[in-house]
Amino acid sequence: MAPNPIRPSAVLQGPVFETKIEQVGDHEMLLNLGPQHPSTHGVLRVVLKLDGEVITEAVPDMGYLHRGVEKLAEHRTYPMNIVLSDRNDYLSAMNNNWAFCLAVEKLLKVEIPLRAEYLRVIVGELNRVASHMVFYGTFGIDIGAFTPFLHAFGRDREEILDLFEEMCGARITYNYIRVGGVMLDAPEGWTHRVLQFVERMKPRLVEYDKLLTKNPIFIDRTIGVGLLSAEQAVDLGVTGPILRASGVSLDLRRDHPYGAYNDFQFDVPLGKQGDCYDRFLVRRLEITESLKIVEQACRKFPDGPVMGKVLKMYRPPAGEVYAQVDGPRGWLGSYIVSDGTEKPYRHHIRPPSFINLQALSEIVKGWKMADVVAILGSLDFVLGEVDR
Amino acid sequence: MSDGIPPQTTVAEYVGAFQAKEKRKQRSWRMAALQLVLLVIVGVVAVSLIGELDPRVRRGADLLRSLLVMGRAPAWVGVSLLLLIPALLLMLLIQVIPLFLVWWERKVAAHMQVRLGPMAVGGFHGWAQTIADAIKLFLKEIIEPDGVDKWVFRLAPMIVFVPSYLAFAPLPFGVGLVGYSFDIGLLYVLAVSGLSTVGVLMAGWGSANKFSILGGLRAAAQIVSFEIPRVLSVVPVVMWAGTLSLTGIWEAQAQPLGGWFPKWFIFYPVIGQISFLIYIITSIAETNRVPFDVPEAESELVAGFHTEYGGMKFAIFFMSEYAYVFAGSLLGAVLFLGGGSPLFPALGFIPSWAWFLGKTLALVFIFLWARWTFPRFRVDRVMDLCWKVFLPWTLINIFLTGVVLLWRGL
Amino acid sequence: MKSALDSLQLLRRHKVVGGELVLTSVDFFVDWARKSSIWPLTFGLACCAIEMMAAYASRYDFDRLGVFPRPTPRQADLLIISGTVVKKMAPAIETLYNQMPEPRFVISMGACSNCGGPYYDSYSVCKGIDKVIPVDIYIPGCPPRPEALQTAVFALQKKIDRYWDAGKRVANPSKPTNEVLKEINVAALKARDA
Amino acid sequence: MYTIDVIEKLIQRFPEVSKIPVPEKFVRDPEPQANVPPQKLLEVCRFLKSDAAFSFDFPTHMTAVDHLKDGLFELVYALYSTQHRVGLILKSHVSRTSPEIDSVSSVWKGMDWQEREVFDLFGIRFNGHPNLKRIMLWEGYPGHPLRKDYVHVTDKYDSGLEIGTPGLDEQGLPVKGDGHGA
Repeated sequence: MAPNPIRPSAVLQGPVFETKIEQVGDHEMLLNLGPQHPSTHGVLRVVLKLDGEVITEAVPDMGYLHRGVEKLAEHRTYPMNIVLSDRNDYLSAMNNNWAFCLAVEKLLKVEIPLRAEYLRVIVGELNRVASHMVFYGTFGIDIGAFTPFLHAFGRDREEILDLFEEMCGARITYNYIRVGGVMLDAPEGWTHRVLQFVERMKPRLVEYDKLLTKNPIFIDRTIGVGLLSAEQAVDLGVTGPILRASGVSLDLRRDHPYGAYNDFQFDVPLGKQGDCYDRFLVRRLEITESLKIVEQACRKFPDGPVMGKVLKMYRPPAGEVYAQVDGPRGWLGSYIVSDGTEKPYRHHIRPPSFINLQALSEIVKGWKMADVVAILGSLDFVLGEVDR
Repeated sequence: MSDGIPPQTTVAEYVGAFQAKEKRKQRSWRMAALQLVLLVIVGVVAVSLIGELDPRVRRGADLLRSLLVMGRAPAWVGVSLLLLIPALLLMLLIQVIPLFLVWWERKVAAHMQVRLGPMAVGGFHGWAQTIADAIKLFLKEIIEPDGVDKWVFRLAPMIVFVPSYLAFAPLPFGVGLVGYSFDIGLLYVLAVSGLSTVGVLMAGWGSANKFSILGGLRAAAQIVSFEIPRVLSVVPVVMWAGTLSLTGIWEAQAQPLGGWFPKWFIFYPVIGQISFLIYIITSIAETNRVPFDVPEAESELVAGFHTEYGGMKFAIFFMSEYAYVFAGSLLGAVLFLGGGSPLFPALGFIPSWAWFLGKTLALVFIFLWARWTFPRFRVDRVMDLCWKVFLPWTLINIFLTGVVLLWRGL
Repeated sequence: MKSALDSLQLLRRHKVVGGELVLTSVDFFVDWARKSSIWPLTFGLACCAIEMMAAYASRYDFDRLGVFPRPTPRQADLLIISGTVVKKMAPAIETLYNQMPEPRFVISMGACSNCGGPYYDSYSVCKGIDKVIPVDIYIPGCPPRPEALQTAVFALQKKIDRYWDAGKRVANPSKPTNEVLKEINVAALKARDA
Repeated sequence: MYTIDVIEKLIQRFPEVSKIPVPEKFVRDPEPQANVPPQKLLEVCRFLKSDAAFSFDFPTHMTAVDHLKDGLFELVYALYSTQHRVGLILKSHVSRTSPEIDSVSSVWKGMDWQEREVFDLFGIRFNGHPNLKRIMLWEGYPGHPLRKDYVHVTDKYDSGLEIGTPGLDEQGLPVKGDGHGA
């Protein structure tokens, strides 16, 4: 059967929806989890080959949010690139800035004051908690429960955004971590408000567990679904909570600490068999760990300057450098080749969501339609980072 | 204003306003509790003032009959009118109830989710929200995709909506307020509410959309298989009451035990609780609501079988869902909560139709409550639950009732 | 938000292009119904989609205005383009727009969908959604705050209420609605001064 | 995370591999890199993964850099070993005229999509790749955008200011007087 791509109206000449799977069996059906679908967290298209309810093949089709950031990076100066990096993984913009600034600081050999390092840790971990809350909410919606989304996303995350807004004026794209330190010092009493927030969150996390983690229907929908073994995960280059859910204990903050992470004690939650429930549980426990880190950082908050000695328009020497940060979705790396001018010659971003998404076509085979949505939700990818 | 700069609010003013708002908030908790108690008292007083509607209805019917006799109209006019008026009143009621239920669901859902729900439309607490929705949906463009199976696509909403009308006929709303009291009222209601499966299948197949086909097939499988435990869970009630007519069942639960304890079927030691629980869960599954909303799963099948329906066709699907919810809980109120009979004889002054409405809204609240707390089952888990859990338990329940009846020597 | 009933005027006269238009109370109720229950499509592209979800969530709660997101384009009458419109996605958005029943509106949210935003010189970004579909309301900001999105809905409600019949929406999508409205304003001003 | 002695051990095993001098003066704790000739790349990668002493079983990432002046594409592979907790960066060079290299997706499945992306944006062909098609842009897209000498074909979605549009000066603004651009 010749696959005919869906042809949009003749008026518009433009890219065409290629059917990604050619041969379809006699009793099988091609289904488009299209670019616009409530559960694809944005514009990812997955072409599913269905045999009744069971999935026999799944081919994701990306590029619907490809903004060519790596080409633009070559025409932006270094400070302008920090602004661009906010918009890649728009759920944890702080970690994006941090990855880029770490690489440039290695190029410029700049010493960052301790207070700035602590601010970076507090802000990075709070952003990780906010990103995991968005995951908690949207994963609940994928499984069918609407209320957790409103509690996690609507109420608790807004308080984190208030703290960020008070500090750097923005809710999602902060542009707060700069090369050499941090944009502004924390307003007075800010760390006290952060500690109050951490206190308020403790009873709420118990409520989270009642809503989803200990909910029998939720457990029945996610345990044993979408198994990803440790060897598969390592071979695919999957990082972050998905790798830890498959049992591989690998966390940049503990194994290769950057910034001020070796001043804090925290443990790394691990999953057992790497199914949807383990991936959910690892992220849920990471919220508590991150809050522990934020609490320790706020208690031992040092004084001092907030910005190292950096020129306004700095020209890093010719050379190349690679630095990575352990973001909420995995290892967020920044590979910069500089040629001595004020614009990077080449800036490649290691996209954790893009690489984690490769696991989808392996995990999904053989599961039902409802499980595809659960597996997609548990991979927790952000399209801005997948398509860059 | 002397130098052109508008007056700035000083910090003291700002802090003062903030503290005033905080104080108002404390008082608002006590105010809300007070208002609630006041509302209940006013409601009870108003309802008891209106009193029983049955004598008034009978007096109106006699007046009508005497008018017709005076006007020397032929006999069939009287008979048809006396049948037509209750039917029209029932139809009007069934139009209004879903409007109220949709608004109530959005408000209950919102307050469960730490937000306010419809507020701005129509002034106080957005009471006119669903009316605006209905008018807007009525005025939308009627779209028929070209690949669609024409007549199947057009008839599907009708076939889903009409049975929900039919189901209300034998359901009593109070003493004497019955559309038409059949002898086999219960069987009729359960049979008619199963008809909507045909409509759902037609909607799924008719709209030529892969998601709708999946939704339609899932709906057919779910409604048909949940029909059996729903009917079986009601059998113990019939065994105790001895009759299938709903008014008969209601009378059987009317006399309180020992003068004060209500003889409602839900208070029967083991049999009542099991059948009530299974009845409620299976009627949630019948109306395709979360946690059994597998046919129109928002996050999987976009909108299930009514993906291609917009405007008025979608409004009909939406209204029929809420009509079934109301019919299911009204039936539940009659079978298990003793219809119009008061909780304690002392509260007898509240009329029976008020009792009816209160109990039904309580059961509807359980439907709403379940929707906004539970995640969704997977298709095959729903089937397992139906065949491996509910069916055996209902059969055990019937066996228990039989044993108790034999022991009581009835 | 004035309550619905006290702004009831039985007869409203509008100076419009080519004479005068008389709106009776039926039009008032039609406008009132259309503007008090706007059902947007659950469709987000990029970072602005997160701010749109925040607008639906508890603190900013769009449900107060009767905005209730629907998953399918058939039941939606508002399309919020929240995020960067990539050329590969443009035909999909055009198909979505064509699937929506007629009284439909489009809000272009954020700098990316207004004019390409921070990606103005990217090879794969469509510079502004009005190159694809006609847009009613533009919201500046990257990403705009949830309050900005709610102000956009208020503006859309004003637009639905006053101009809907007078504006005689042009069916041809290539000429966006705001040009039609500019003509109306110019004509109305000229008529008033004449 | 990146130590020098891993590369020394590798050079003993593969003499063709050479160490890239590290600009110590410029970069703070720079990553040591090994230069591998393209024809030996697949063999070195298989050895690195299978050998117990190295066991680089974790593909961190891979990318390409376009050196227009000396007519070369530079392919960068970053690897990591979960047992020894150590990383390694391999580099190999391919000429711009005939950009061909062996695909390592048979060694690590994680490199599959990243190689497709490099093919899509740079135009470097990977022999032996199971499904070498464009991943980001659509079939029939004119040219490969990430190349330095990419010329952009303006279509109806563009505003004429895109990078690579002929007639734009270095700052990306239309050159005065040639009548092109916004």
